[in-house]
Amino acid sequence: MTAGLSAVVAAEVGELRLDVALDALPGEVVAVVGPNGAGKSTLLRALAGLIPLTAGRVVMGGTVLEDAATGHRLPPEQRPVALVFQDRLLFPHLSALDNVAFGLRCQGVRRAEAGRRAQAWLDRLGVGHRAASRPATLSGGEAQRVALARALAVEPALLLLDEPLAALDVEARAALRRELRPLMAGAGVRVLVTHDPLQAMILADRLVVLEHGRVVQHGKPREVAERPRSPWVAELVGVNLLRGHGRDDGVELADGGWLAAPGAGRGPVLAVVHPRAVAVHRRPPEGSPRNVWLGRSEAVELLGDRARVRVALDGRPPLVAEVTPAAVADLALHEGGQVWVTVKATEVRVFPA
Amino acid sequence: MTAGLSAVVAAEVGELRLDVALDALPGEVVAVVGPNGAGKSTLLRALAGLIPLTAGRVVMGGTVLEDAATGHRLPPEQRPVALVFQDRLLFPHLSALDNVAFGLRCQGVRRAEAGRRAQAWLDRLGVGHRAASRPATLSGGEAQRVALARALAVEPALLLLDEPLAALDVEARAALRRELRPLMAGAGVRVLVTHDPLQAMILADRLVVLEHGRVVQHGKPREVAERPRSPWVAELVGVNLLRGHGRDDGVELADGGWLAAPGAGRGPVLAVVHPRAVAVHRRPPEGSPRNVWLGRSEAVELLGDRARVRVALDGRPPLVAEVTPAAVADLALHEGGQVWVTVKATEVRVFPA
Amino acid sequence: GGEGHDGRATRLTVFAAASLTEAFEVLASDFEAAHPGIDVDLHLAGTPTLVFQLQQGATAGSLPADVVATADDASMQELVEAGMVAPPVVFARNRLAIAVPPGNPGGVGGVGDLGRPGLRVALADPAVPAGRYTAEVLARAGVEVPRPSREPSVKAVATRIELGEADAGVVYATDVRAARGRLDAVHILADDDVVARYPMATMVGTERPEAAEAFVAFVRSAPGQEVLAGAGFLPPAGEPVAG
Amino acid sequence: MTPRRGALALALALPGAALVGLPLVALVWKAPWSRAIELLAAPGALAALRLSLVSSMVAAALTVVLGLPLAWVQARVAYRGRGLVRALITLPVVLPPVSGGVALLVAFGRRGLVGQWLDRGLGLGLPFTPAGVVLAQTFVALPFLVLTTEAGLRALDTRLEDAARTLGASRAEVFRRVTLPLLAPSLAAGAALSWARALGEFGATITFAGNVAGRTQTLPLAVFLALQGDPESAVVLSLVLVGVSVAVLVGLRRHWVLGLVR
Amino acid sequence: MTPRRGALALALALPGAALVGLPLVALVWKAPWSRAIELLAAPGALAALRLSLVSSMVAAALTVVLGLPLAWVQARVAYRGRGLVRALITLPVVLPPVSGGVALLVAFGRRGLVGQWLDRGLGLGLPFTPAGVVLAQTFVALPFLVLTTEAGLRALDTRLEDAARTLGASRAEVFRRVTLPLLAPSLAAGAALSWARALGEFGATITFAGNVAGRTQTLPLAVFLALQGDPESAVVLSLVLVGVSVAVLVGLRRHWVLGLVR
Ligand SMILES: Nc1ncnc2c1ncn2[C@@H]1O[C@H](COP(=O)(O)OP(=O)(O)OP(=O)(O)O)[C@@H](O)[C@H]1O
Ligand SMILES: Nc1ncnc2c1ncn2[C@@H]1O[C@H](COP(=O)(O)OP(=O)(O)OP(=O)(O)O)[C@@H](O)[C@H]1O
Ligand SMILES: [Mg+2]
Ligand SMILES: [Mg+2]
Repeated sequence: MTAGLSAVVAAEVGELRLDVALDALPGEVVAVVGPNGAGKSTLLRALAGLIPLTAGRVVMGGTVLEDAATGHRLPPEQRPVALVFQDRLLFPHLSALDNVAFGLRCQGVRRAEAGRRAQAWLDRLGVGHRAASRPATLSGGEAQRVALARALAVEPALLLLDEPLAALDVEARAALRRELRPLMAGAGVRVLVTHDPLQAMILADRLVVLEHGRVVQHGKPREVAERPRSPWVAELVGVNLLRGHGRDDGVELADGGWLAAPGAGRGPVLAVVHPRAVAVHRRPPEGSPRNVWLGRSEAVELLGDRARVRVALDGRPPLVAEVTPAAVADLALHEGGQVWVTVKATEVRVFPA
Repeated sequence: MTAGLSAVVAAEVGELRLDVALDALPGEVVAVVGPNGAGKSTLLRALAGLIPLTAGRVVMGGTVLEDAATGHRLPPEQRPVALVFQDRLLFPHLSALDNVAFGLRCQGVRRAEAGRRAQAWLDRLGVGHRAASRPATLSGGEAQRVALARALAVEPALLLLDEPLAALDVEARAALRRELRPLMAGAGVRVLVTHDPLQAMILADRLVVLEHGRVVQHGKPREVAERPRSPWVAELVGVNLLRGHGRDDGVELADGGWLAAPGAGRGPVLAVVHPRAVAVHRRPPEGSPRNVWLGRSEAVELLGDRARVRVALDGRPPLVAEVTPAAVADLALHEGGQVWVTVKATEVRVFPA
Repeated sequence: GGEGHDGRATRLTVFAAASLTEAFEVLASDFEAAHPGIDVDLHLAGTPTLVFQLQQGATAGSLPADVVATADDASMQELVEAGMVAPPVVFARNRLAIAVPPGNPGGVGGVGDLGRPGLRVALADPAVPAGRYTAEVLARAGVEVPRPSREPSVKAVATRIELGEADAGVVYATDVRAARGRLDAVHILADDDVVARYPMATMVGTERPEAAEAFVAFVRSAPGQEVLAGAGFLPPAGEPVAG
Repeated sequence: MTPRRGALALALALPGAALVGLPLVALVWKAPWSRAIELLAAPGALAALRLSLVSSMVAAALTVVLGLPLAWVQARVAYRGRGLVRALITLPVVLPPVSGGVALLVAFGRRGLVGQWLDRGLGLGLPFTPAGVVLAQTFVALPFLVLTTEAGLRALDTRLEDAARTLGASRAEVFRRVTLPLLAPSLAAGAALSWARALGEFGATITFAGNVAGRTQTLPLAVFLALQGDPESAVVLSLVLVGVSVAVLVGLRRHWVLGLVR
Repeated sequence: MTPRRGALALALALPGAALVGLPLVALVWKAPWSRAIELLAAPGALAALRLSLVSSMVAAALTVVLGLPLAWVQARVAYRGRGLVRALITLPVVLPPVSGGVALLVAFGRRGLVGQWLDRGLGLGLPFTPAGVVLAQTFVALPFLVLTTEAGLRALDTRLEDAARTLGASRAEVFRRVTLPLLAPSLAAGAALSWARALGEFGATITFAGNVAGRTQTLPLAVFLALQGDPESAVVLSLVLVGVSVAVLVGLRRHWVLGLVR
């Protein structure tokens, strides 16, 4: 058995059937992303030993934490695991400091020493001045930091983070993004659930995409971003995803229509179109773009020096185009109405579905 | 008294002294941003009537909700206000549907009708299938949607949203971002607390930046982004902010050093440098850039097709530079070590502090 | 019951000591049968409770006491001194007995044995009438019981012996009879015997003096005495009532 | 729930269960069941049972009505001397029941502190009436409801009440729709305890309300009288009391707790 | 807290407070204070007070030790018949105290179901011993602790216990460091109630443990006997009981609750 995490997790809660395989080398960060209710938190709870596996096996650092086949099952407190809960779950009867010292005290560290180390963690996370406060008097972000400190303080081999940065302000988020790797240094494995694509892309060595309790895609963040395998992943990485059948020089789209794309191959394929490759026009475009559709400009988002326009197409998923704010004004895209979108055939990436 | 919101709020909780003025026209969305513990949630609680004002006055749609001077104070239930709590605070003993129907029932809507309308809101927020579930069995994002639905269902004139999208997945977040305006349609005022700069920029008509219980900056998002008045705001909008004293052709920086910038004016000024205007070199740059500093490359973040490098400068706040991923590789910026940064004088924006 | 002159039954309220329960329940129904138009309400509680309640004003109003029967003279004397009752009459007497569990496992032969070390003895507390009588018996016999359990009522003494927790105790003869074989009695020498007296009286200011007098008279009449004798009580004069 | 955990829990819970269970088993074992029907058929027994059930239910309802506001004030209003008041509320538990009855007589008796006004002004005599039974039972049972409910209120997250108010719920609606349902477990426990206490109440009742068959004689008083003559029948009557309370607790609890929570 | 709200709350809480308060005031008012010293100086009184304090404290501690696991099982282990067991646990409250004493005798007495083995095998006779007093008091007080604590446990967020376990706390540590402190308000209420019940206990004690002066005569027994002869002295002794319990509740509660929460 090698070091690192090797888990096959099957579990059931309510109507959810979770069935996930997850591997990580020592020192790696795995980001788990997916829609609400996909089972991400449930997966972390199963890894921590809070819900039993119905099948599968979890091995961490050469130790079998749980094996449904043999019935072997380490209780949560004997696993080298810490979990930062989505709801934080700070102990309401303890001060921030005592919350952080809790795990250390359970490990047998003496009161004074545990307090000292807890204070150091609080300082490191920027809430040292709130050490004496009860959780009820902490702000959302302060509580989140204390929860992080509490989990980090036990220096677990497997750290499970359920949206640890959601309530943090941008500054703290950026700081933690920078520091999370050093904070989490060592041979340990970190599993991070997040809804922030940036976090996932920046922090993760591996990305696992869960939907309906199953892995729909996994791999390096860059690979996933380049070859999204589901509309949700495409939305996550901010590209357009079209599904269809390869016909060598184009794709016969599943929702009807044709997408010219040289070298599309044959068989079921996915086509990725970056929003930058989509152009928007008020009049029928001249020249020779081969992919031209008529649609309706639906929504415009300004993102600093770029703007994204969502164009609804008849009976097909909408296409997102990236244009300049100036273009938004020139074309009066705000006002909705008919537009033509064009996609340069050379900028379509096609890969087998 | 005009329509819209006009509030001056002074309140105290723990060590925080909140002192904020906030105005909004009917139909406007005000985003309140600021560091953790700045007092954002406290502000919303005060507006909702959950904590008393020590001074000030809140007027909404021509009605005085509270006036500390006269002692007049409408109780929370008589205010045309709904609050989406940061911790959601769903009623654990009620199903998702009954949670959403709660406010309607309190308004005297009959059971069946309230249930129908609640179901419609749940559907609209994508959790219609979870209507019968108790909050304890909802996922984080599902709970967040129910909390949103609960507040929206009472169709309040003043809607207070404390990080309503934090737990939502990217798809839902984008969908809500698109739909929040129509969802919140009407003459009402919405106050939105968020840590997501994108949300703030996209959704808000006005941005109010709180720090330590006080407004440090307010205005249109674009204005704030262009002229950040505090390091925190600069971090929010992703630019470098330098403080100093204008000397016509440059700024004498508060932390020491000189920043060449033609037309810097005179007196206390703030200088904004976009990361794109910062270049990074492994060797002392040739040519004639007038702003050259020696520093140490600290951290690199890859953001898709861009990369941001943080360069620590001696005794001064670090500068963030935006470079291409290729440059990161070429310059081996990942490895840290000494670098030179240059800032084009013509790309420095200076304005009075 | 039946119809009184105003068309409703006359309700006669009798406060009686709890130890009289069984006898008075029969007496009340016999009396009702003999006097159509009068309903008897029995209030049964410990004698001290009765006295306290009467002192606290249970003499008129929602439930006026018309007749009171106590288990000892001393309590009745308190009421007499307070001017609350008419001169009382004794309507029954009782005799003490040593009760032992069936088969007499403690081998108790008489009062003298109660002082034997190692024997578990339950006695009524001197605060209650039976306790006072018991103390008198023991004093006359010159017996001192080491560490007795001072029970709050003579019935508690009986219960304790029935359950085998105590080897012997002093109770009324009526208690041994009521136990229906679950207790055996050891004869107490006549010299040592003390006779308990049960007085009853009508309340001063009762709104139903005739009915009250009638009830007292009924208890003292032959049929009434027969009922009391059936429960093991001795007649007031000391000799059995003619049948 | 692993089997090991279940076994350990059971082992720990056993001594307590035995302490309560063994005497009951013993009582059932010793009871003269052959005479049970005869005893129950006795005219007084059923009347006493009926009075006991009705009066204890009314008393339990009263403890809720009177005790809930008291608990609320104790849990939510910070005032000087709150600890003292809490201790004083406990007193009817400490007071030997007979003394409790004496205290009630001194207060509400016809010559009592308040009772004389009730009596003269309103013609309202409480002693020796079924109302007096209810009063005595409420008096001894109230502390159980108040203390249990107060503890429940303290454990409640008041932010949920805030949330309800922002949604337009008045104080009364908040109480009814949020506080009460969340309080249900504690309130149910408190009400069950106070009902049981009222049902079993003896000393204060006999002292304050008297022991008149068909009028103020509750089942515990009947047990007391039975004990005077025939201890065996007392055991049977006690078991009747036990059986009734089990039936009511098992039956009601389900309905009532669900009713509150709905 | 607006003044209006305070006034309303007070108004609602008043009837309950009056029900408990008036009898106590009346008792204090009627008490023959001039004879108080004489009564307290009586040889039995102080011994009875001492025994009452010690036995009720031991009994309260026992209810916690025996009742906590029972409450935990009831709150956390789902098994068939749990509702029935809950109802059965309530029974010592319903059982008239004297019947409770009889039940204890039948179970733990010299010829009792279990008692005969204790007696013969271990020479352990419980009746007529201070241990018997404690047993009787524990028996009647246990339900108050169990039901109150069970309700507290049900209201507790078990996810906090999960969180503690992921931080390496064993079950025992979770219980001590998380469950117990969060349970403190309910546990304190339950313990206070059961202590008070034990302190005031009369019927079961006198029936099971007897009334041996200096050995098993607790203050309530002294009160009862005093009441037989001299109701006035009974009032004074009752007030002593009341005063002691107030002092202990006010004094202990602070220390103890804080001790648990710390
Ligand atoms: N105890 C439970 N009983 C019933 N259903 C449950 C329970 N716990 C979770 N679920 C359901 O299982 C699904 C997965 O929940 P989970 O919390 O793992 O989602 P998630 O991926 O973390 O979502 P989110 O991004 O919203 O936090 C949800 O639909 C949820 O409602
Ligand atoms: N009841 C209280 N007692 C003491 N201090 C409090 C209390 N409530 C809030 N505070 C403090 O007031 C400050 C402001 O809290 P608030 O919740 O308003 O912050 P916030 O701006 O919403 O922060 P975040 O972004 O982290 O949610 C914090 O430092 C918090 O610890
Ligand atoms: Mg989740
Ligand atoms: Mg906040």
